Amino acid sequence: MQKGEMLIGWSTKEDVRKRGGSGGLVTSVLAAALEKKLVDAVVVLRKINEFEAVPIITSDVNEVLNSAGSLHSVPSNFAKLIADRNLKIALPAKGCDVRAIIEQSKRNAINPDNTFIIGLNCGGSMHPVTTREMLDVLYKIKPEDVQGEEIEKGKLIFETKDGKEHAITIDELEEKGYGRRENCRYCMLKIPNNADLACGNWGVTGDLVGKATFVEINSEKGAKLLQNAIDAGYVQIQKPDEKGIATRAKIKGAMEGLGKKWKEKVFVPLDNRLEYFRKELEHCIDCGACKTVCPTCSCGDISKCTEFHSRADPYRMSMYHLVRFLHLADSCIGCGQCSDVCPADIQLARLYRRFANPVQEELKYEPGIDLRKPPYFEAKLEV
Amino acid sequence: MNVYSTICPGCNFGCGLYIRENGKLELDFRKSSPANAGKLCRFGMSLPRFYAPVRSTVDGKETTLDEAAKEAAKRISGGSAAFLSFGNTTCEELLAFQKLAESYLCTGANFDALPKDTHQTLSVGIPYSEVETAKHIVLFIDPYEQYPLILRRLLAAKKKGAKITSVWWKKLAVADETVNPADISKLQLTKDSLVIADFHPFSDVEQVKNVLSIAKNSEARITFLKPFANSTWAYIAAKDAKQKSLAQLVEDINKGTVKTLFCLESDPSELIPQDVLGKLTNIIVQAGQAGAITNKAHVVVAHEPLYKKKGTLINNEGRAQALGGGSTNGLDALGIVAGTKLEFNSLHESVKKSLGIAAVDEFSIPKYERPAYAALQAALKPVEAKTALVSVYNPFMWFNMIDDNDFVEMSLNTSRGLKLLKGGTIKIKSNGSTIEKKFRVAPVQENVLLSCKKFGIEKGTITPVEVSR
Amino acid sequence: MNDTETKSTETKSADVKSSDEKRVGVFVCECGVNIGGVVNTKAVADYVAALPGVKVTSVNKFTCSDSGQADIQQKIKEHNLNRVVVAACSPKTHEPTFRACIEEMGLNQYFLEFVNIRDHCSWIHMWEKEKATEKAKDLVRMGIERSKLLEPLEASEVPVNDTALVVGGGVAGMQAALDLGDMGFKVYLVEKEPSIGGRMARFDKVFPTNDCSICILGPKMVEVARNKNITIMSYSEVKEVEGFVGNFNVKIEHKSRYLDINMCTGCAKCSEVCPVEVPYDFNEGFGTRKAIYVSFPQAVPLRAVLDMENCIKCKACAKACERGAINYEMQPTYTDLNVGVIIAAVGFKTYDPEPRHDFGYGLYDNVITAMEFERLLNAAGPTGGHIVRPSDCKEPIRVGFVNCVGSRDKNTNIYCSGVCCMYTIKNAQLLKEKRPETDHTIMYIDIRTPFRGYEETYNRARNLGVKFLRGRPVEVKEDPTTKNICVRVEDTLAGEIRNLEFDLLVLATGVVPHEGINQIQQLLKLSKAADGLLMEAHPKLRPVDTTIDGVYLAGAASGPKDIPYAVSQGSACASRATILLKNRKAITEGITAVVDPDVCVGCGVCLPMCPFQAIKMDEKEKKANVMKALCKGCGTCVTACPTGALEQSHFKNSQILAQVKNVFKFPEVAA
Amino acid sequence: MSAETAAKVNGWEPKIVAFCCNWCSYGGADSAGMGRFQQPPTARIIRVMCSGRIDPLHVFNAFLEGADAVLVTGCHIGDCHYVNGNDKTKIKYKFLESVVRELGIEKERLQLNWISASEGEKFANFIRDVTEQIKKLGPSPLKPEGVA
Repeated sequence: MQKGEMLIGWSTKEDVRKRGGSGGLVTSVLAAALEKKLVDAVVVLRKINEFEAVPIITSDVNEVLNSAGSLHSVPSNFAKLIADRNLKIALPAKGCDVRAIIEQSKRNAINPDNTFIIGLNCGGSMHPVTTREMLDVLYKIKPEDVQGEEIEKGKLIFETKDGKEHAITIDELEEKGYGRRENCRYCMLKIPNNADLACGNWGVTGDLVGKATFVEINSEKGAKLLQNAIDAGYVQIQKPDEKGIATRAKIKGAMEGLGKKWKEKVFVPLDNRLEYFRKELEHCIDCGACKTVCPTCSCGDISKCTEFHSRADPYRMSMYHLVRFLHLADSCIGCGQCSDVCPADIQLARLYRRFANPVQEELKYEPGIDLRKPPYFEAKLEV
Repeated sequence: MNVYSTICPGCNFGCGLYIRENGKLELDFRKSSPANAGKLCRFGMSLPRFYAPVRSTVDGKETTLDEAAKEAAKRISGGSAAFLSFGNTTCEELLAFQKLAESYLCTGANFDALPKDTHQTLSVGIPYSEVETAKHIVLFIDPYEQYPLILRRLLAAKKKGAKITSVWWKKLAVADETVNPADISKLQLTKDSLVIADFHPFSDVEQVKNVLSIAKNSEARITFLKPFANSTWAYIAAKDAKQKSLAQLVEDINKGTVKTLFCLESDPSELIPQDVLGKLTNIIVQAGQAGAITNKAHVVVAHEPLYKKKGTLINNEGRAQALGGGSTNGLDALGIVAGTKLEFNSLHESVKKSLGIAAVDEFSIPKYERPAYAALQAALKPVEAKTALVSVYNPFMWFNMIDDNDFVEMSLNTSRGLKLLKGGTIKIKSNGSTIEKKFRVAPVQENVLLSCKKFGIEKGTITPVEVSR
Repeated sequence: MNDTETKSTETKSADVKSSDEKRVGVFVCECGVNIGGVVNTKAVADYVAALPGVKVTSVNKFTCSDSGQADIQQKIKEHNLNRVVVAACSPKTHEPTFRACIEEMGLNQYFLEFVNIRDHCSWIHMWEKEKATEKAKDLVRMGIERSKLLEPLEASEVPVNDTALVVGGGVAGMQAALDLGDMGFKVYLVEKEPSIGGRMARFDKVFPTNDCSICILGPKMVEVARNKNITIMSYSEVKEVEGFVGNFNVKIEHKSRYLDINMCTGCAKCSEVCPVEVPYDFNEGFGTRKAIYVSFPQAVPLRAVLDMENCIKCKACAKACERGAINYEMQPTYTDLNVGVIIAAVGFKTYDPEPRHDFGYGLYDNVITAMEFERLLNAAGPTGGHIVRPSDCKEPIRVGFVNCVGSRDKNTNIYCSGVCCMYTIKNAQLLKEKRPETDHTIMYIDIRTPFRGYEETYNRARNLGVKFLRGRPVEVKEDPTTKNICVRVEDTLAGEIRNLEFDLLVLATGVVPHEGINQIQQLLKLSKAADGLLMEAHPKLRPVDTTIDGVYLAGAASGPKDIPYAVSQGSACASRATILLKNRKAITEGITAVVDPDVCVGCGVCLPMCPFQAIKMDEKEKKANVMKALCKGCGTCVTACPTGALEQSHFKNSQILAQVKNVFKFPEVAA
Repeated sequence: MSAETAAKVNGWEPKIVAFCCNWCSYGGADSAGMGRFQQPPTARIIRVMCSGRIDPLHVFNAFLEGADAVLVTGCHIGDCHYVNGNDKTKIKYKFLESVVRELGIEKERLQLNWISASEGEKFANFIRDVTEQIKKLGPSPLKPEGVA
C-alpha cells in the first residue's frame, strides 16, 4: 500500500455498516487506529439528532463505533478542537477541516506527525437552522420526521420515518436561498488530497453503491492508517474499477465547475468597495466570535486584532476588522465558520474572500494545501 | 471531556450554546439552537469568565453545600427573611424557591406600580420570528449594546422591507429614523407596528406605562425584552405569589423588618445601595458562580453552575428550553433550607403542566394568553439638567463584569463646546463625585452622554451631570 | 538667562505627585534663527503647555548649549519631571547629548523624546511660517504623547571568555591566530585538512613579486605551530556551536588519522611501504600518493594520515612504523571548547569546469585549469616543475590561456574573481621565462590590475612577448590526431575572427565558495548572499564583522581576495576581536525585542524574521524567546507577530501609535 | 466632505503620515532640511529603527485616524542596517498594498519609497508629489468626523 493508490473498502462490522454511510469505512478506520494504539484519541461527532451533533475527543472505541453517519447539517470545524492538545490523534475531516489543520500545523499549534487526517469528500454543508426552515417551507416535512439524508445526482434527498424519500435539486434550493452554506457553494476543494486519506462515495460503482467507500491514499501516514484497519480486521478492501475512477474524477470536475460559477456569481466586482465594507460591518457588535471560531487563527485571546482595537475609537471602520482582513487575506481557507457565528449576520466569509481571492491568486499562495509553504505574511525571504 | 448543551445566562433571550470542560471552560457554538442559531453576543462570548468558581462558606469559612444550606435554614427561621430572585436559574428551582419564600418574594421587577392586566404582556414576549415579519418596528432599546441577538431579526425584517424607527439618544445604524426620547408624542404607529422595549428593575414605570399606552392606542404589538435569564418564568410563576417590589424591599430593610435576605442566583449589589445591604444581619446567597454578592454574603450555598444543571428555562418568547446538565444539587440545597426533600421530576411535571405542554421542545413555543390591558395614564417627568448621563444597561452591567466600554459617547458639537482634546478625557460630576473618562464622538443627541458601563455615579437610567474638560 | 522663556503650567495647590504620574517638560529650541526664524516657538510652547501631563515648557535660543542643558536639568529638579521632550534638530546628531544631560539628573536616558522641528520643519517650510508653526505643534504633541509611554531601558553587559576560535588554517586564519596569540590570547585554530596552509600552500609562485609560495608560507606555518598560545586542531571540524558573543560553546570533531598523532614523527616510512596508490589531491590529481601519507613535505603538523577509504589493511605500515603509532580501529574524538569570539576564515575553492565542460575541459586532455598548471609548474609538483601536456607528456610550445572561467559569467558566477588576471599573467610569464621558445596567448575580457606592482607585472609580461587577445573563445575543439586544441575567438579590438591552435589550453578558473561554507554558515548563523558567499555586517564600514556579535570573517569566504588582502583581513579580525577579548565584556543593544510569554502562543512566525537568529523557540513551553545578546533591535519580528506578544522596547506598538494618533487633532474652535 | 467639494475648498492641506527608518529615510528627511529642499508642510514623520518595523497595523491606524496618505520608506534594497529588513518590508508591503487596494483605498494613498540618507532632494520631491496627488483626490474617505 502506498501513496497515490486508490481502493474501495468497507467495514467488516455489520452494525457499523448499517449505521454509517457508505459502508462505514471511516468509522472503522478510526476505531482501529484507537484500538491498535496508533493514536491516543479520535475526534467524532456525538449525534444528538439529524441537525445537531457535538464534536468530541474520545479514547472510547465504543463511542467511535456509535458515532457513525454523515451529517450535512452540522457545519463544524475540528482544527481548533485539536489544536494545542499534544495528542496523537485521528480524525475525519472535510476539505476545510484539513486546510485548517494544515494552517494550524504551520503555526506550531498542531503536530502534523501526530495527526492522522481522514479526509472526507465534501460537496458542502448546510446550516441547521436553514435546513429546518427549508424542510418546513420547501419540503413540507417536519424536521422531527426526518431519519436520513443524502446528496445524490445534484439532489438533496430527505428520508422520513415513514420510509418515503423527498428530493429537490440543490440548484432549486439554492436559488430560493436555502441549501448549502454560501462558502460551500464556491468551495473548490471537493476531494481533500491534502489529507492523509481522501474518502467518499464518489467512484463506488455497481453493487457496492452505498455500501462502500472509495479511498485515495495521499500520504504514508494514510497508508499506515488504512493498513492498520485492515490488519486489525476492521476493514476489507478491493481495487476500484476504471469506470469508478473515471466517475469520481467526473464528479469532482463537475462540482468544481459549479463552484467556479458560484464564485463568479457571489463575487461580482464592486464600484465602491470601501463603502461596501463599511456598510457590511456597521452592525458589528465586537463579540469577537469570528476570531474565536476562525480555524486558521492560532492566537490566544490577546492578539493584534483585538489589542489595538478599542470600542472608544470613533473610526469609520474598526481596527479589528482591518487587521483581520489583512491576516486572512493570505490565510483564509473559506470555511465559513465566521459567517455561521456572527450575531449580526454579517457575511464575513464573503468579506474575507473579497480579499483572499485576489490576494491569494496574485501571490500564488493557497493556504491549507501545502504544509511546507509558510503563511505569506511571514514574509519568508527566498534565499 | 464533558460537553454541556446550555443556555446563556446573560439575558432572557435564550441563546443556546455548548460549554466544554477541558481543563478550563471553553464555549462552542450550538448552531441548531432556534433562538440564536448558535450566535452569541459579547457577553455570551465571555461566559468562561462569567463562570468563576464559587465555594460554600459560612461567615467566610469554607464548608460543604449541605452545611451551608443547614445554616441558611437556621438563619431564615427568624421570620424577618426576604427572598430575592430575578430568575437566572431553572424553572424547577424557582418553583421550589417561591414555595420557600411564601410570604416575601421579590423578583426585582416593579410589577406593583403597573396594572395587573399588563403583567402578562410584560412577562412573556412574542416569538422572534414575528419580529422578522413585522412591517414597522419601533425600538426603545439599543439592540447593539443591550440585546444584540435581536439585531439579526431586525436586519432580516429590514431586508423584507420593514421600516425601523428608534426612540433613542443616538442614531442607530439599523434604524431608518430616530426619534428623540423626549419627543415620543411625534411617533407614528399603526396596528402593523411592533414595539420592542425592555423591562428591568431600573425601568422607569412611567416610561413603561407610556410605551404600553402608545402600543395600546395604535393597536400595535408590543414585546418587552428582559435582562435576566428565565425572568419570564420568574415573573409568570410569581404572579400569584405575594410579590414585593424592590423599592418595598429596600424600605423594609431600612425599617428593619427585613433582617435576612436570601438570594437565589441573583446579585442585588447592583440594585440595592451598599449602605442598605449593610444593614442586613444575614445575606444568604445560593449561586453557581462567584460574583460581587458572594464575596459579601454571610452564607454562600454554592451549587453547580447553570450549565451543569438539569432543568428548564423559559426565554423571552416563552420558549421552553431544556438544560443539558445533570445536576440537581441546587434543588437539594433548597430542600434542606425548606426542610423537605424536593424531587426534580414532580417539580418538572408542575412546570410542564402550568405551561400546558407534554414535553419540553425548544422548537415549538407553548401558547400563552395575552390578555388585553386597559388604557394607562403615564406621568413622565422631563429631565431637568443641561447634560444627562444615560446608562445603557447591558449584561456586563447587570453582572458587574469588566468589559471594554470604559468611555462615554457624545456628539462632536458637545465635545467641541467643552473644548475637549482629541484622545483626551472628560470630567463628569454627579452626586458629589467626579470621574474622568475617555470619550468617543458619535451621532448622539446634544448634551447627552451615553454610557454602557457603570461608573458608580449614576442613579437609574438617566443621571443629571455636570461636565468639563 | 535672558534667552529662556519659561512657563509653568502647574497649579501648586492641586499637585499630587503620584509615582506613576507622567510629568513632562517640553524644551523648544530656536536654534538661533534656524528654527526661531520660521516657527513661532513661543506659540508652540504655549500650545503644548495646555496639553495634559505637560508641567513646564521652555524656549531656548540654543537648547544644546551649556545654558540650555542647565535649563533642562534645573527644570527636571524644580518640577520633578520624569519625561523630557526636546524639540530641536535631528536626534541623529543630538540625541546622545540630551540623553547624557537627563541621565546626569538621574533620569533614565530613554525618558528623552527628541522632536525634529528644524530639519523636518523650519528648514523645509521657510516661506510658510504659519503652517510651519502648526506643523511644529503637531510634531511636539506627537512627541509628548509618545514620551508619556516611554519606559526605562538599560543596555546590558555580557561577560566575554577571552579565548578565540579560528576556523580555517589558511593564510588568513593563520594570520588572525598569530596576531591574537601574540597579543596573549588563547587561540584554537581548527583546520579540516591534515595540515594548515590552505590554498596558498599549493601555489607555485605568488604575484606580483613571484616569490616561491611555500617558501614564504612555510616559516609562517611553523611560527603558528610554535606559538604557545595557539593550539592547532588539524584534521578537525566544527560540529556544533551554541551560545552567543562572549560565550560560545563549540564542539570540535577530530577526525581519525588512524594513527596516534603524538607518536607519529612524520618520517613517512609508512608511505614508503604502502602498496596502494591514489591520485594526489594536493597536486590537483596529478601523480599519486599512498593510502597512508604526509600531505606535503612542509605540512604542519608534520604527521601522517591514513586514508581509510583506500586502505586495504595489509598492515604493512603498522609493521614499518617504528613507534607503533598506527591504529586501524581509531575513532574520531571530540573536544568541547568555550570561546568568546569566533573568526571564520573558511576559504574557497576554485571553480570546477568539469560538469559544464567549459572550453572542452573534461572532454579534451589538453585543456587544464590554472590550479593544475600551478602544480605542474611547481618544482615539488608531479613533473618536477616541467609543464607537460596531459595527452602525450610533451612540453607544449603554444599555450593559450582563457580568463574569466566561472567568473563574470551569468551562467556561472556573476562576480569578478579578482585574482585570475594576475595569476594568468604570472603563469604565462613564469613559463616564458623558463622556456623562452614558448608562445603565450591570454584571451581576456578585461585585464584588471588594481594594486601595487600589478600593472608592472602586466607590462613585464607584455614586454616578454606574452600576447593579449581581447575576446572570449566561442568554440574550442580538439584535433583528434594531434590532440591540439583549436580555438575560434573574436579579437574584439581588431574586430576579426581568429582561429588559433594551441598545444595546451589553460583555464583561469575563478574563486567560488567551497562545499563546507553552508555548514559553517548554519553553525554560526551567518548570512549568505545570493552568490553563495558569506555576508559581512556592512560591505564598506564593517568588512570583517558579521551580523552576529563576536563572529568575524577573514579571507575569501566573504568574496575573492588576493593574499595581501586575506592577510590584512586576518589581522583586522584579530584586532576587532581584541576589543571584546581585552574588555572581557560586550555591551548589548538596549533597544531589543521582548516577548510577553503570557501572550505568546509559540506559532513561530517570528523565527525566520530575525537576521541575527536571536529568537529561539522553547519547544517545551511553546514560547518564543529573545536572546538579548543577539538581538539588534530592528523590530522586524515584532511586525510579524500576530498576537502582539513580541514588542520592541522603545518602539512599542503603543508608543508608535501614540504618535500616529497625535498627528491629528480637533481643530481649535474660534472662541 | 466629498472629494470633489474638498478639491474646490481652497487651501485644504492633506495630512500625510510618513514612516521612516532611522538609518536611511529619516536621514534623507534630515538631508532635505540641510539642503533646504522646500516641501509642503503636509508630512508628519514617525521614526522607527528599520522599515521592517513598520507594521500594517500602524498603517491602518494612520488611515483610521485620518491620514490622507501613508508613506512607507526605508533604505535602498541591499543597504539595510539590519541585513535584510527592507527585503521583508518589500514583501510585506506588496501584501499590504493588495489588501489596501481591495479595501477600496486609492493607490496614491499608500506609497513605498526607498530613500537613502543622502537623498534629501528625493525626499522633498516625494513629499511634494504625494501632496499634489492627494490634493487631487481630496480627503480620505476614512477620515473620522471633525478631525484634522
